[in-house]
Amino acid sequence: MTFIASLRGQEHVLEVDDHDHADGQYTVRLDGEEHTLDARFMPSDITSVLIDGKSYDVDLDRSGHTRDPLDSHLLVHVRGRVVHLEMLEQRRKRLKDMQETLQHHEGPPAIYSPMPGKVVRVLVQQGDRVSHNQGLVVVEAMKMENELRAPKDAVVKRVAAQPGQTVAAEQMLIELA
Amino acid sequence: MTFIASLRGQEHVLEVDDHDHADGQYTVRLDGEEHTLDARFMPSDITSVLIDGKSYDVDLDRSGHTRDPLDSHLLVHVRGRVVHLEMLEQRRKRLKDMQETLQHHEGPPAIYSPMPGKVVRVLVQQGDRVSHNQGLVVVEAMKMENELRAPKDAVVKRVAAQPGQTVAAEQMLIELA
Amino acid sequence: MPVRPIRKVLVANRGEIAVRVMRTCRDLGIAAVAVYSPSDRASLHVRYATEAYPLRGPSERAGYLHVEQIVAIARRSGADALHPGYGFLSENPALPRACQQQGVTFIGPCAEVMETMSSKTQARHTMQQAGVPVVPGLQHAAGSEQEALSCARKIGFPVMLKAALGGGGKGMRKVDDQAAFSSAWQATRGEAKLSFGDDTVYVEKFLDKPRHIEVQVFGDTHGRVRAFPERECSVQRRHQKVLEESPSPFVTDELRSRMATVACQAAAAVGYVGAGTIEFLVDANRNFYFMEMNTRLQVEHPITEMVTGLDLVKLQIDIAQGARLDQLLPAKPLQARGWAMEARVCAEDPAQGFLPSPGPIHHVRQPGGPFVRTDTAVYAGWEITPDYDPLIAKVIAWGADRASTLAHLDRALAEFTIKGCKTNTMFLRQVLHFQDYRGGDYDTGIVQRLLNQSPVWQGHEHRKMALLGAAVLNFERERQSQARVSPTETSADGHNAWRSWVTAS
Amino acid sequence: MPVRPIRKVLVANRGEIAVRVMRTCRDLGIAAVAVYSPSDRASLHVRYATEAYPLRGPSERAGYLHVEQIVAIARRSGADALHPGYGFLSENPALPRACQQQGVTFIGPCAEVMETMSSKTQARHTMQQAGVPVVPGLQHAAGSEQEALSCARKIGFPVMLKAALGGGGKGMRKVDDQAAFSSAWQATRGEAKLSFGDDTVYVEKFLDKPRHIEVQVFGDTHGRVRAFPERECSVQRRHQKVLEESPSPFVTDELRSRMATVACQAAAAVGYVGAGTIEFLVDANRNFYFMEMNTRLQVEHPITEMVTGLDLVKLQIDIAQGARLDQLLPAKPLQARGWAMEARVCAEDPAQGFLPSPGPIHHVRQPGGPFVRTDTAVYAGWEITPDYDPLIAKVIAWGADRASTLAHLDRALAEFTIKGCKTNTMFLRQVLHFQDYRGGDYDTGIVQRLLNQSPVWQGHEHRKMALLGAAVLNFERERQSQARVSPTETSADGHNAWRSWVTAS
Repeated sequence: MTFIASLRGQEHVLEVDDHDHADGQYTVRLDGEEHTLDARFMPSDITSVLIDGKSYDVDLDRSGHTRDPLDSHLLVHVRGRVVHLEMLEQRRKRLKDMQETLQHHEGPPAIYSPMPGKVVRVLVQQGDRVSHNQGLVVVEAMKMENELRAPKDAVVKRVAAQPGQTVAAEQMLIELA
Repeated sequence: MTFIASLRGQEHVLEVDDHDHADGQYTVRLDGEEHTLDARFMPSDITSVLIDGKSYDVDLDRSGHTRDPLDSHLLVHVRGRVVHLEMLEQRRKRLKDMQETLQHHEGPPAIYSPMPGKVVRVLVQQGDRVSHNQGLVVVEAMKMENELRAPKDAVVKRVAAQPGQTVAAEQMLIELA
Repeated sequence: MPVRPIRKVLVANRGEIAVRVMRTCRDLGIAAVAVYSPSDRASLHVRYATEAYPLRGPSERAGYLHVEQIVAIARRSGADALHPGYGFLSENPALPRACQQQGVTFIGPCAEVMETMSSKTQARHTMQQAGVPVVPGLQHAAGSEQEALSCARKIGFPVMLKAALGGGGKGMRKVDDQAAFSSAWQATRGEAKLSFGDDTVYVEKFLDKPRHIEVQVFGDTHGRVRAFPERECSVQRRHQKVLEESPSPFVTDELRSRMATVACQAAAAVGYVGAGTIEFLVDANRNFYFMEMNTRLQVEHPITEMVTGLDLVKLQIDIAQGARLDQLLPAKPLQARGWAMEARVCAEDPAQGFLPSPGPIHHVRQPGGPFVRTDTAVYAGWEITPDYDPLIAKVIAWGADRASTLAHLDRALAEFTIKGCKTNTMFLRQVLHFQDYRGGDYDTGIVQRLLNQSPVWQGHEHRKMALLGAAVLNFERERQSQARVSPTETSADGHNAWRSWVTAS
Repeated sequence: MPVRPIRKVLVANRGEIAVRVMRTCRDLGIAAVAVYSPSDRASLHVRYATEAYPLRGPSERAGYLHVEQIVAIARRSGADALHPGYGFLSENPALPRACQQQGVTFIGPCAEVMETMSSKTQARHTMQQAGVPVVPGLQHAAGSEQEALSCARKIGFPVMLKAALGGGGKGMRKVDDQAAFSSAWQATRGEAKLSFGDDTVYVEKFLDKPRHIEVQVFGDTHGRVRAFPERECSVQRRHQKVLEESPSPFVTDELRSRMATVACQAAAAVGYVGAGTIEFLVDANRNFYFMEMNTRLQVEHPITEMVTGLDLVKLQIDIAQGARLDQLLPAKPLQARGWAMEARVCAEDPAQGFLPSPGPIHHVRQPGGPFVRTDTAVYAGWEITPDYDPLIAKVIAWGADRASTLAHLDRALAEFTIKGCKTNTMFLRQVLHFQDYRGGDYDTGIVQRLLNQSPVWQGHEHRKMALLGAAVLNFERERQSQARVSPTETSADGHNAWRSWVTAS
């Protein structure tokens, strides 16, 4: 099985051999270079990996839109360091690239709540012209207010949030045009 | 749903009301006396119960032959105490009683390994006459030797274990007659 | 004053601090009563208590701020006493007042003292009268934005806007110039209202990168006051403490003794009873100014417990029952034995600007081994909701000296595994490894310096391992999803399917 | 002797003690090398190490007992030093000997001293020569059952049969009369062979209900020896320690000072280097006899760490690098600060005669809060196999006095949740609540007295709650099984199906 990864803007190809892994032994080619791993899978996406005698706990967090099967963002914790990367199985990656090509190069921008919380203030109205970085809506979670700002100069197409409203992570709050 | 429980030789009837429990509220009649419980189920068979304002963590361990759907032995931990009890849903209980009636009043006695381990010594041979409490076989687990003894005077019908053999919990080791 | 023995305590709080207080109750054979809002039904403080009663209110948080309701539960459950923890109602004088009216012993100071001290403006005034040095600023609460602004202009920008009833770093904002004043004024009032139920705000001179050092004090009902070894709390982000240590590497014996004297003087001036903390700002020349007094247990009290061997919650309970400090504490001045540090583990994502990160917790491995303590209410199967403070655990370490304490804390943080939310653990370890922290010479600007210097937590090492490890895990994930369910289903219930496979393997 | 600085340590052990040693390695910035048998691949010591190498052998346990293989791995991995932990090869002189030959620093005494002390018979002889009092018995290993029996007759029954290379309570048996001698002789030899790879057994006078009190000593390479505050280890079941405390409530200052002197005398007599423990039997008149010396770290070393603030593993490593005790320790005699207790949590079922209880661990909640420490290698997702010792965790508590220490330990044990195997936690709490233990006046007969007195852990209280709680849980279980799968399937994969429901709810 082949995976395409992107790390700090660079693309990497990872090929995992397909034969039986009952003994925990995996052969992985990273950009052509072969590695032999002894891997054991722990609860909660932690993998214990031995490679050339070195022991690593590789701890994966999905960091993006977890409901999207084509979201490939991963936070990987290894020995006190966090590595951000994207990784998708080859065919999924191709599917994703196709979808992105088919879509408009830039979809209608919108403001999503980055976490579950409560809308405290809505700072704009439908039809307002807003400028890059202008505060649009304030969402509160865990007693911290978080101001969400405009990603670019735009017009407010629709306000989908009301003060006091409880919102889920990734819920759309304001549509821009 | 009705459950039949046995605790220290005494039988108890527990009726749990069947309506919706989405709010965590349960009405349970214990031998006719009604109780209202607020229950939340935690991982691993721990239940947080509030009853008349008192808070209890009720922590269940199945203690018997866990693969037998009619085994009803439970170890219940509550506030630093352990209660041994048996409990089965009414129809299962009836099924179990029927099975027991159908079976011989006492089946052929046999010696089972009480835990996974290794047979260290077999102290008897086929055909031996053994007396009540006589050591038959020694199983070792976690570096402790455990001698298994005859439950009554009997004759060794079959030896199913050999020294050095690894055995599973509840595996038959010696058949008596 | 006649004092009833305490046999049952209502803990008017939640989370780690409620559990912390109940632990001492258990040690002392005292029954503990929990109160809880709807989403806290399965929280550890409810399970840990001997009794638990639901709170009602218009919002998830409101119940914990409802004085009458809580005191009524105390009465109804037969609690002799009430412990407020920190945050919520802990510094609201209405609570001790209601307790007194209902005959429930309040574990803390009386309403009058709390009133004086919990209003930052009144506290400043009282302290000045008692000869305690204070930071220049407005003597009273700002009646209007207009008045506040004019004061700010007088003492000169930058200034601090602070909620009069604030504390714990909440409800504070630095304002750099007049242009930024109006929006800061509104935001501070908003947060003040949200966090403390009161939007009174005052103005104070902003000291550039001071040290934030505090002194724990205890007063008894017999007029004695004692000071404890200081806590260094300068590691802050957005005015929130991140990492504390005791003693402070900056404090000399001479300064320590001066601060202890002034702290006792401050507490004695108001006839303080119970546990309190005098927070000082200390400048580079070792001048120190009274900033505020917290009239309750601090989040960071465990480091004092580690260096003194005393249980501060037990001391609170003893004093509430009328015990004398000279019977509870040794006669000679309390000295730190060794060193202690506390790291505040929060459900937030340092990689996204410390965005709150609530979520269902599905795996926990708590640190252990020598010289490590963990205070938390998190457990596998519990869910962190967005309704409350992001603080989910405190990891505390002790050592014979500062360097070994730092090593112990770093080791403990490395061991701590919480899956289901993002945490700031990596960031905390980065602070521990930051040269300014290791050297011990730092002020409240340290976190900003760290954040400016390097995109911390972003790893450069171990990239290869991250790629290889992610590849084999993704491989197994794909194989499982192909074997069992269609891709769409996998991604829908995704995580759980994957987990049960791992468990079953 | 030229000593290399230690930068990498191979830990020739597994379980909690391997993790314990690696924790100090981390603190000191020393790399840790793990070795593991097949079923230990996912064990915490492998995950905690910086490097890990598999052991080969005819049985699961054999690898950990294979001197050449382990020392070869040390060499190959570039480890400067080897730490043996306790158990396994820790008292086998072949290990330090092989280390010396291969140029690996052994963290412990030299082979000759270990040889003397690990043979009980030789140790007795050496101690007698050094003027240290010993228990009456056979001066040498029994050559035959015949000889052993004749010695037993001479000193009079009851006697103890002990494995010459035994320790940690393993390989010991009391024999009450001649009739029981033969089977006891065989059983002891069998266990000795199994546990220590040598079936040499000797005979000793059985002291009726003595106290078992031990003194930790350290010797350095410069001829100094120091004694630490004593540990009381009389709470034993089947000669296995269950619960230890420091100091001992039975030991007076006068006795303490005498024991410390004799312990130093014993260690000095063999030129002891590193950490060792002199175990004494103490009778009701406070006479004490040398029983054995353990030439390695004890399981219960954390209680000494709690009352002294010293990291004993760090001391071991320092001494192995040639450090001087007078630089590592304060000049004045080491005194216990406060009190400490340790409880040994084992995977065994007290309700079934302490039957071993291996199993897959699916939920863990570790104790926390003030004055509590946990040493364990258990985590949710790991499986306890039947191949090793049942000790899975140590819970340690500190307190200013004995009563508060006891309360802290009781609280910590009550908090400790491990699901997937049975544990003796409830039994440990029963000991803490047993009047003889609370009073502090107890001997090695305490556990039997407790077991005789009441069918402990069997609860009479809370029966109603057990019934009601079990009923609602069984109700949900039935409902789920009806909704999802046929009854037969439920019972087949039973537990997992139920668990995923709970997790998903």
